Amino acid sequence: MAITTLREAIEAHVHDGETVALEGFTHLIPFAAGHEIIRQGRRGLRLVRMTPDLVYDQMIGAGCADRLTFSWGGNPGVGSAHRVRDAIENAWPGPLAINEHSHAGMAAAYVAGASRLPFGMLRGYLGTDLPLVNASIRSVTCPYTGEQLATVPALNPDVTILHAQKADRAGNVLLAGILGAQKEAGLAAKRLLVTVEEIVEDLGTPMNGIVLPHWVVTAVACVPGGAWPSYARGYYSRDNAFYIAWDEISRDRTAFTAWIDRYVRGTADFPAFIAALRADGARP
Amino acid sequence: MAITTLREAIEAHVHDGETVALEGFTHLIPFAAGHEIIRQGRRGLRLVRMTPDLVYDQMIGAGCADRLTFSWGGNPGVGSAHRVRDAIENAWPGPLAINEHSHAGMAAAYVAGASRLPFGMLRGYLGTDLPLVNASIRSVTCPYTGEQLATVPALNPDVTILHAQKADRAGNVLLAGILGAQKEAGLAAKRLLVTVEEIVEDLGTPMNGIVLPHWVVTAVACVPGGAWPSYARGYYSRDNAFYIAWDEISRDRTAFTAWIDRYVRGTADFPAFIAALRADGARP
Amino acid sequence: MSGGARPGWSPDEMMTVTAARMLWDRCVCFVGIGLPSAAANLARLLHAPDIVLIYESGTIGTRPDVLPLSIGDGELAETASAVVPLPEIFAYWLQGGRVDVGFLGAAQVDRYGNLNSTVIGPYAKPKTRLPGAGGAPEIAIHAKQVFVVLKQSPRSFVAELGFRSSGGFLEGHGARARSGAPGAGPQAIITDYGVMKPAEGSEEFELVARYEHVTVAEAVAATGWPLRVAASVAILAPPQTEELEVLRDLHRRTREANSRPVKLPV
Amino acid sequence: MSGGARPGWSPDEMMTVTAARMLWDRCVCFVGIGLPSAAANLARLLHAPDIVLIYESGTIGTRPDVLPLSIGDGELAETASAVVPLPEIFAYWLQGGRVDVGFLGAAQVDRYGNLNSTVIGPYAKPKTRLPGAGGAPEIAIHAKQVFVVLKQSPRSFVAELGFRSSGGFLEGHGARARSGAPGAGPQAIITDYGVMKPAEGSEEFELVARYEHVTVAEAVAATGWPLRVAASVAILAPPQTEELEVLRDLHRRTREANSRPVKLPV
Repeated sequence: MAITTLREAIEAHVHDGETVALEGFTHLIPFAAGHEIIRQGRRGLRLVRMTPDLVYDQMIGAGCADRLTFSWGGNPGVGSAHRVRDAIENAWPGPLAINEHSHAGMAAAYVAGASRLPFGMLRGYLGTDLPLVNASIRSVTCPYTGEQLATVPALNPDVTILHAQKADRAGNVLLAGILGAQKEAGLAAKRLLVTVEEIVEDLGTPMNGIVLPHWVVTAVACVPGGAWPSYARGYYSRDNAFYIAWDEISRDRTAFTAWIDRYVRGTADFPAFIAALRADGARP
Repeated sequence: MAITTLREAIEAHVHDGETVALEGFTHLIPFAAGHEIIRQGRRGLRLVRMTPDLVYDQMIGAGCADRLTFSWGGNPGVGSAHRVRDAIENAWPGPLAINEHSHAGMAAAYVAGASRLPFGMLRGYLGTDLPLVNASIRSVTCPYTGEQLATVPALNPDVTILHAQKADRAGNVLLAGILGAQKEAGLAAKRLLVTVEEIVEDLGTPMNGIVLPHWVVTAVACVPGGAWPSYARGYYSRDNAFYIAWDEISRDRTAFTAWIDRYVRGTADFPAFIAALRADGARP
Repeated sequence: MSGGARPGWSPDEMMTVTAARMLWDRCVCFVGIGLPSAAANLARLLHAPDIVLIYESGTIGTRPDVLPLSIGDGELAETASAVVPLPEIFAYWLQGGRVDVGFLGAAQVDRYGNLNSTVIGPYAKPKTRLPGAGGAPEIAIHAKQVFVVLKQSPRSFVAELGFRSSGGFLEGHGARARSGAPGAGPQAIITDYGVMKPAEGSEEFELVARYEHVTVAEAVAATGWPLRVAASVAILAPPQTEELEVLRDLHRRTREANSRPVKLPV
Repeated sequence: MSGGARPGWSPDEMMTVTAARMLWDRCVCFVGIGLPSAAANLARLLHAPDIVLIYESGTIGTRPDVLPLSIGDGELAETASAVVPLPEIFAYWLQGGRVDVGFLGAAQVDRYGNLNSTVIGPYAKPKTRLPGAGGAPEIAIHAKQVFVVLKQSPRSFVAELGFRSSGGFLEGHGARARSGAPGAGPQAIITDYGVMKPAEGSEEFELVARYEHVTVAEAVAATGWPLRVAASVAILAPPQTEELEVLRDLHRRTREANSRPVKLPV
């Protein structure tokens, strides 16, 4: 475990062509890390994420990825993830292969990955066409009842990136609130990067609190606000207004690219990104 | 969910011949419930528990069970569970069929039970003789890699009984500390009985705290001290001295039966049990 | 024209109220974002104060004061009786058979209550790529029953789905039961024209109730397959004043919360 | 006669010190109750302050001040960096390949490091029924390496196990690797006579080190199979003053804690 800058963490641990999962189910989405991947111009990533959300809309629109494993790809409560759609429908800015699951299937795949089992199992996908378009959805026969159960191959990303509330100086990470499949995605990965709101002397972990111990964490970077426009419980709320505003920004290729160029590629780091938004009066 | 007395809960929900799991891994072992089952003279129970511990030593020695599913059956840190041994070695007080697993196998079986899957899967039992003596340990072939993985049939007890720190008046139950496979055993069961240290107005559940919501709980009984001689974090410590003393009490059939007759069968309920121990100076 | 366009209330309000009325106190409801979430919370604020709401983000028994925009808004966690990891929600709670009612929306439904929320046009060369199935396939399998909420038109109520994202009665006539799905499947489709229920035997959805201001002929015309009509079609009571007031108040609070600017965090 | 009976220290102390020395700082150690727990905590108090101790009860990174009597004493939870459900410990942490060293005891071991903790005599008609395997079968499979700690005698170091509770090198000669077990298997058996390690190729355990006061002949005599002896047998340093002081202090604190009467809770 190393405490480092986000730039150094991405430089050292995220490489072109790798399988990369930025997880966080609505809560604690590692936006700052996604931006840094765009800034550093990664290409050919095989992105994995249950809900691609705005963070992958941005990364896919910016040309970082050529494959997406997912289970629901929209702007939650608003509508389409326009850049994801444009990539799938029109191969813009490049072709995007998709590996599509249900939430339950993808959760089982992460659990299998964290458990170092080769596959996950569920009573799922019954009556759906997903197995027709995703050959990795298969089945096993129960050795007791003869029932056929659906299987998904384990997900074991090269790198998982999470955002969390706190780390201590040893690199132990504490999460609280809505957890998604973050812990499983983190433990399933070969390398685990975590951005945090703050680094503290003492985590003050409550009994049975959700901790990723330092020895499963590859690097921690302190990036306050790094989950914006999603949220970090105890620090700031979800910026629902930005999610709504993103619908306009992302609908058009030119407007999207201008936004990415100005605010992401045109800034040195996440604090500069926030400062640029503020300077333009783009956000309060 | 009903808040009731322990006597009524056992009368109504635990029947001769049923599959019954009293769970709690060292912590929060439902001793008071075990005693009440002895008092009410249940017979032919198919007991399930990862670590039979003193509670099943007492129930098996008292003749409640004819089958035991388990993965480690001793007096933790002390030695043998003498009554379990005597039942297996000498069929005293009656024959006891055993269904033996490893901890990992049994945990997977409870997880499968809670998930209403017919079986659990693990990379386990490799190189052990357990599958030779337990025909329910089988295997499936991974549809991706061809690897053979061990399987265990799901555990779905008729009744699971747990002890927890608190319930509120609606019957929501809060657990904190070492959790064992309690939650899984509870959710795997057809009926779930919980004894608690106290019933409170407000559980004060911390974020991500371990809660069994009232609508999965069949009945709650308030039995302060009901985990003694195991412990309830925040209420009392494990009575290690009693665990050590039990070695003597349980070693001999006559001494054991005298103890059960005096303190369990000879008392009306758990407070009376504690009062009798105290009256005899048997415990401080 | 929408079946619900009448001065006193919107089609969405009417559908929300109708859906809310179908929920009962203490039922365990697996809630999706949008109209299902509005309906479930409306029921909670009216006749079902102890309804148990589960959102797939891992919040169990949540009681939000405003409607979440996303499935994982902070409000859901703060007011929940338990917040658990997402894999647990799907394994122990949904697949575990703990959910009484699953609420699903979609882009398209067919006569057997199968749903498409994945794609219009060929999967490999989509005309319109939709967000995808999310939690729906397993909600459709495991919830003891499913309610579908969807505005009616020949483009959404189709003879042939482009893609089956989640299963209803599959090909009907017992096909679902034979598939091994534990839940009873879709038991009602709530539209802006009325309510459809599966016919016994064929499991084909038929019109069983309509709103007062809608004719059976209009409902049939708004359906992309030859819609069967029950022998007796009930009339749904219009939204009552209290229902509309509580719903509008909920939406007003939600709009206020969503429009409240969140200060940039640094 | 035990190999370790010498005035300055007990055989248990000697084995504990030897086992502790084999652990390194920051290693992740899956700890069982008894001597392994004493050894792991002794290492933590001496040369491995940042060793990560995992107990199967779900406590990760625990730093108990006194040795737990049970695998789930409260002390373990209070001093842990995380307390997780037991199924998670076995699935994500042990099977997940996170454990460097697993410590196992047993009633019997054979020349390939296979262990019996289940039964003496026939399984169906036991002479002595032992507690059983517990966590050992999967610790033996998944830990990157396993250390076995066991007092040596012809009754415990046997030519044929009555029951194989957990696998070492199985029948030797690569059988373990062929079984698909991910971990490297038992890499040392620490006894009250010395230390055995698996020979290359055959994977049969041979004596590689002995305590100063023990002869090779005594170690061979205390083994129920014809024990092979390495070409060069090292001499283990006796317990040092600091090691014994820290260990005895730990045991003293533990005895005090265990003998402190717990008041009946009501």
